[in-house]
Amino acid sequence: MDFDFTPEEEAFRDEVRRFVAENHPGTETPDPGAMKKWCEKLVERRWIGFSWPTEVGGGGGTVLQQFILKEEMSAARAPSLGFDFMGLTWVGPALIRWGTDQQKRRFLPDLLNARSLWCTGYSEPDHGSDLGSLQCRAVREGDEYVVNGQKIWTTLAHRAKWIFMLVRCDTDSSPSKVRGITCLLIPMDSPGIEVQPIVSLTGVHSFNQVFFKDVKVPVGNRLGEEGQGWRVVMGALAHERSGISEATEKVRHLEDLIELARGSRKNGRPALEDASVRRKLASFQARISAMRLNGVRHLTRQLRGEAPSTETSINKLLRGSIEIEMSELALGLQGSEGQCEGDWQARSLNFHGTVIGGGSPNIQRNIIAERILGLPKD
Amino acid sequence: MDFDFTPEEEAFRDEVRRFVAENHPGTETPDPGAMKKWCEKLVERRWIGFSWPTEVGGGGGTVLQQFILKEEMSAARAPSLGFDFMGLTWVGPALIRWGTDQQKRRFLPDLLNARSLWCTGYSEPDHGSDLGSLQCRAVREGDEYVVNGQKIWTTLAHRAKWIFMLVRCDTDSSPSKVRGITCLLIPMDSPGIEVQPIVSLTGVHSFNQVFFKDVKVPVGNRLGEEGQGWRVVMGALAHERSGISEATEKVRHLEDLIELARGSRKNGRPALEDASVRRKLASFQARISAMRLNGVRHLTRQLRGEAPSTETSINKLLRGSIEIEMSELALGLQGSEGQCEGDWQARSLNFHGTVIGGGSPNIQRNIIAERILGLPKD
Amino acid sequence: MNFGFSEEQELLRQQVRKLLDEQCPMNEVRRLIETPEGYSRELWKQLAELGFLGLLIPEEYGGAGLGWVDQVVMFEETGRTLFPSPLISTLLAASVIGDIGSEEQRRRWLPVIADGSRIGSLALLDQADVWSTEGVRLTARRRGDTFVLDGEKPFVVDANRADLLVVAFRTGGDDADLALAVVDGDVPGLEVTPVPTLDRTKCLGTVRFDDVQVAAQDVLGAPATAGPAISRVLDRGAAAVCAEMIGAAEAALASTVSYAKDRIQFGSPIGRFQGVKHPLAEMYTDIESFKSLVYYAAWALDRAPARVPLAVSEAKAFGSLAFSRIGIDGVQLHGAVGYTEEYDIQLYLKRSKWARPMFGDEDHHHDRIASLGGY
Amino acid sequence: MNFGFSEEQELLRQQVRKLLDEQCPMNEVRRLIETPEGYSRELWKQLAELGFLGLLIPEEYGGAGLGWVDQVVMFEETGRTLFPSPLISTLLAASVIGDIGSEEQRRRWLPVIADGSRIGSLALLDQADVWSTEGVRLTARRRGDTFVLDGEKPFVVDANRADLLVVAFRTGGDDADLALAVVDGDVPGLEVTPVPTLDRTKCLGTVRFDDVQVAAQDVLGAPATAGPAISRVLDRGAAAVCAEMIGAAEAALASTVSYAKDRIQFGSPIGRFQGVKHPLAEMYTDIESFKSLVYYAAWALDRAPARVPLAVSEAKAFGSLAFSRIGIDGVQLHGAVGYTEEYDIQLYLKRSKWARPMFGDEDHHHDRIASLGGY
Repeated sequence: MDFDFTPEEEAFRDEVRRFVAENHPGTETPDPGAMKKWCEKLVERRWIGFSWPTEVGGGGGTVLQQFILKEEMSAARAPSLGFDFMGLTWVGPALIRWGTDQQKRRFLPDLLNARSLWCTGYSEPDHGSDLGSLQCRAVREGDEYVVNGQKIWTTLAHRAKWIFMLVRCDTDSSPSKVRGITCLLIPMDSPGIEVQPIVSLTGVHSFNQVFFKDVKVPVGNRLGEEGQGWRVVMGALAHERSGISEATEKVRHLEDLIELARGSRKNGRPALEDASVRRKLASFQARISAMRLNGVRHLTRQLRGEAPSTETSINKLLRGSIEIEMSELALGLQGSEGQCEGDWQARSLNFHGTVIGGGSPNIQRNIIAERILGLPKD
Repeated sequence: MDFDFTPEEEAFRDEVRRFVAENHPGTETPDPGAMKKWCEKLVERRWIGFSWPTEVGGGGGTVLQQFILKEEMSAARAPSLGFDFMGLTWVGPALIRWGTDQQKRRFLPDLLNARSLWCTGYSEPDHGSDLGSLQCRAVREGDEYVVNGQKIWTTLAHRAKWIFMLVRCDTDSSPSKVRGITCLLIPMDSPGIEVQPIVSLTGVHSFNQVFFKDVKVPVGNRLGEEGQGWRVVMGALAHERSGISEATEKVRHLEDLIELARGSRKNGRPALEDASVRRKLASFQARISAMRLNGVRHLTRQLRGEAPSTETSINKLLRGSIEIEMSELALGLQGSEGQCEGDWQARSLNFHGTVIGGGSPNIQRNIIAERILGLPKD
Repeated sequence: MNFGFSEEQELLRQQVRKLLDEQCPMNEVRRLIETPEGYSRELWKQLAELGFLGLLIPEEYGGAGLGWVDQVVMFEETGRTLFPSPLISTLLAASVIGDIGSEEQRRRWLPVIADGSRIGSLALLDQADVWSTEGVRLTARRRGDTFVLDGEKPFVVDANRADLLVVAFRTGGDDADLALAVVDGDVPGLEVTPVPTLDRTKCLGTVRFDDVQVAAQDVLGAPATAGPAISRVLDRGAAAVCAEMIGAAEAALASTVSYAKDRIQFGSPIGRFQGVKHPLAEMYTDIESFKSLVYYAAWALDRAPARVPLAVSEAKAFGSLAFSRIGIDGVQLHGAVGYTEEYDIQLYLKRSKWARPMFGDEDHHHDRIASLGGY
Repeated sequence: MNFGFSEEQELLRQQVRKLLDEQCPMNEVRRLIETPEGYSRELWKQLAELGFLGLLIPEEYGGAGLGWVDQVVMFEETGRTLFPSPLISTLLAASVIGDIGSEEQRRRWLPVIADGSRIGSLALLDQADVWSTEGVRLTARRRGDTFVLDGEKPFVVDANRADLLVVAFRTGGDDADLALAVVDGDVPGLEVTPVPTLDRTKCLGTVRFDDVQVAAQDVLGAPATAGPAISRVLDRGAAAVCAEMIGAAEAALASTVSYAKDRIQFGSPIGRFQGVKHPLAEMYTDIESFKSLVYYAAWALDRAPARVPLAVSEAKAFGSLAFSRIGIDGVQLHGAVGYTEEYDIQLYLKRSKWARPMFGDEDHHHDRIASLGGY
């Protein structure tokens, strides 16, 4: 058991801090020009794709360096590490592991140089939480696949250049299997693709429905073999879900919340003198620490080459309740102001997206109860 | 909508108050001698079996008088209205509705004169919450039934003189039906009955297992017809579960809890100055008021001759969470003293019996979800 | 003792429900909140014609002379459909005039409120979220026979559409010097700045007074009556909000139940799973209990004034917590679609966030319950 | 950075588990708590011989010279089986002697603790539930070279079986005048009144001092070192209780999971229903998170003293809430049998009620987190 960092790791932390001090554009969400500059600086350091091997042009950072990088960036409220979140999280790692040399040459440089924008086609209507039963079909015709079907909750599909797409290739009639699932890389300007926006409860357009009608995809755009799609996706997933960045994000929200409390009054007295407010804040702090430490356990497994365990489901559950309670406290502190538009108000609505995304709390509870505790399936 | 009582009802309330002032033995749990005296006074007034019709010797009290009687008794922390809770709650009403003249003559006087002690045989091992699938069998042989089987959670079986017993009479092999269920009245000293104690987590013996081996019961001891047992029991149930006495009991526990808080300190200050303590107490108060008012709705349905609705399940759910949270607050206020033996400590363990008795919270939730909201059965 | 609605009240409920279902279904609500006014003047007129704006106004002033229990029935229905309108504000303004206004003042304002030609609102607190007379700080200067107001009242509901505002201010240092007056919405020096709301079926504005003159004849009530009147109307406001919360919470539950029956996942309607079914049962439990508390408070408003403060606080404390949970759980049980603009459940979530602080949140009312209980 | 136990630590866990499973299974626990002593002296000796009583005691004083992470491993196992013994008390008493005792004092007491011949405990607070030096009020009189104690320490764990007590008292008005001394369990004037406990695997007593004399050589540490030592041992105590809570919570979960798999109702194991499955998943989530916090606190005790107070408070606050819920839900999910003396789950419920206030409950530690965080 050791929660210290090596002197080398601490030195790297200092390097990140210096970098941030010099290059932070002053806001987490800079305008496109400033964001471009920020990304160029990151590209120089190879901090985009930092944990990817140097052979493919990545930064060759260790798991812990990656952890330090993310934690410091988040703590400093720096803009994100590039803007192609889906590409860097899902597509890059999958390409490195499963891609042909040609695919790597074609896609990785854009990813590493912050010139890409990917979306991912997983969820489908009626199968939101049940990936194994997806229906979108690809039929091989000569050197092409012909894709028909529909995806939903596709983040940024209206802006992405490519989609990292799961389809079903098998002709087997029983659909509830992961065996036939295949991964295709499809340009979003392919004929036959239609994108329809889904507007969120705060009026923001980030999700989409994507319709595929006889979309032709060259066989060379298949990532991995036919039927391997599930493994292609899951391998990438495992390595990007320590939950530490979520914990760091919550640390910042807690700081904001404490500031809000500092400026609020409750029952005619400063809100921070109210025992229930203080204890709620402290309870968030303890739970966020638990999230962070659960993430560190996940890292340790990675370092030891062990399979990831349930830390992800655990942290998603912790996070869900923290999000709800923090929002309720924030709006409670705001009182009438909470009825108006504002950051906390938007957050109190928006978290529903993050809580549900990647499996609702009930799905996480089923995973834990069935896979870990061995309870019978429902 | 009217929450007032008539002048006559208020006069009756005064009568109850005067009675209590004159006759209260000074404790809720008097010794047998004092309890006997208390019961004699109640019998004089016909307040045992108060709501039963005068034709059978009951008090002929109205629903609202009964409500007032119970509420005032509870508020004054008077001893219970007689000690044969099961007999008065279940057996008497069932006898009045379904009993033969002979049965009424035989059993009702003892009930009304506080000379009876009944237990009820409903639950069986493996069918705690699922009454319809009970297994205890009665086979007719001439003028007798021969009963074989087992009951569990039988309160006071080790002291009761009679058991109000549900058995299965049908020879139909499919067991999951209420059709074959029949009600028998069986003396506890019948040959073939064996009582085994179940000790509670606080070391108290109140529950039992009761084994029946070839117990012979005259056919004249059947209440209602063969196969009517379910209706015999349910009819009685409906009229005794407004939940108002539970609410009144909780009012008294809340008074105790406020007193406890008044004498406790939290973080070096009087506990009642602690915002979270005060708000928890207030939240109990609001929820207890809701329980009481839900009970009043139940009463109104009774007065209007409507079928009872879900007030019982609702109040059981409310009560469960109130019990848990009150116990947690009480022990929290006690601090180290909460680690020792004491009233609140025992209550914090004992409520598990009342919360589970008559259907666990999950069963109540199923009832509401399926019967009221129309959701599919699991 | 009778916990139930009369036949007349059930009839009233059906009438209001029919009207709203026909004239203001959810797509109309969604359309209206995009308009500058945010509500339908025609429908307002229609409500007036049907007598629904003056339920609580005595018959001699053009109203129906009914009570709070009746009014609660109506609010349950307007809450159910998230009906956008200045109904609560107008009714509360009228209730203050009816409460302490002179005969002349009542004759002047109540009939024009009941017939729908005047919309009213309350501008009581300038100290936000202090839901008592302590929240009134604005102090008037005297200029001859008139009072002059300079200051600001934040978070005034329906400020932008009110023809008349019942304004609270102080004329001295004591609570006896509290005053209430009716101020015209377009009086010189009064400026309303609308504030964008999360729940767009409701409107808020900041009211700024810049040398606004209040004539003596517009001041309500005898001296020293304003303070108690403010306390009373705050309780009435909380009760009104509670009644709308009941309807909204029931609609949120109904919508979620219906989704749980229709949505198939892993081969079953999700409503089969206890993970969905049990939270729905809890919602039902909370709503039914909340109803009990609110109906009792409404009865107390009509018949037992001494019991009002506690009854209202118990209802609002319970309901603020319960409806907040219902909003959140409702959205969550809808899964991903709960997060979309398209489904109605999010509108109920937003309503829950509106209702919680309105006339005091659960902390405020729990604190008040404790104080009233002497602990 | 390495979040995991070493092979040696895993081996230690296996050894302790094997010993307890063989020598002190639950029926033996139930037997022991009915005996006057409440624990097994033979097993205590055996623990000593295997070196388990001196894990934290340096090798030169007869211990194993290990750290808190190792100790936590052992406590997880004693918690799992609700092992009744004065282990935590003895270890904490030794830790104070090791912390500020002189070389001579260490030589005198640590070896006899490690070899099992002396049982120790702490008698720090006379102000119950004030878990800081403020809770120490007992003031000693001076008589020549000795201090004289008159007063009472309530809720002293294992008071009735301790051979030596580490007693806190004051010699003046400042915190610098706080003192700690080792007092013999059978010194004249010291009287222990046992107090019946809810969790009978644990013992409590009131210690009464009636003209008890403390020799100068029994006073621990240089002047002004006692206050900080008290603060440190309170944190260590909380960590020790937390470690036992992990084991107990895991056992409660395991017992409930196993019941849920075996118990058939409505034709299925009840563990199939989400109403049972989901609370079990929440228990698991809480336990795993609690472990993370406790392991970190244990590491901090070994390696990063400045991080101890916050780490311990986060762990104890989280664990007090989580374990309380686990105890209650565990009993409830057992249905009616959870209420019986026969099933073990009730013993874990009682342990949760023991553990919650011990060294500060969730409110205390949340308040402390807030203070440490400057809010």
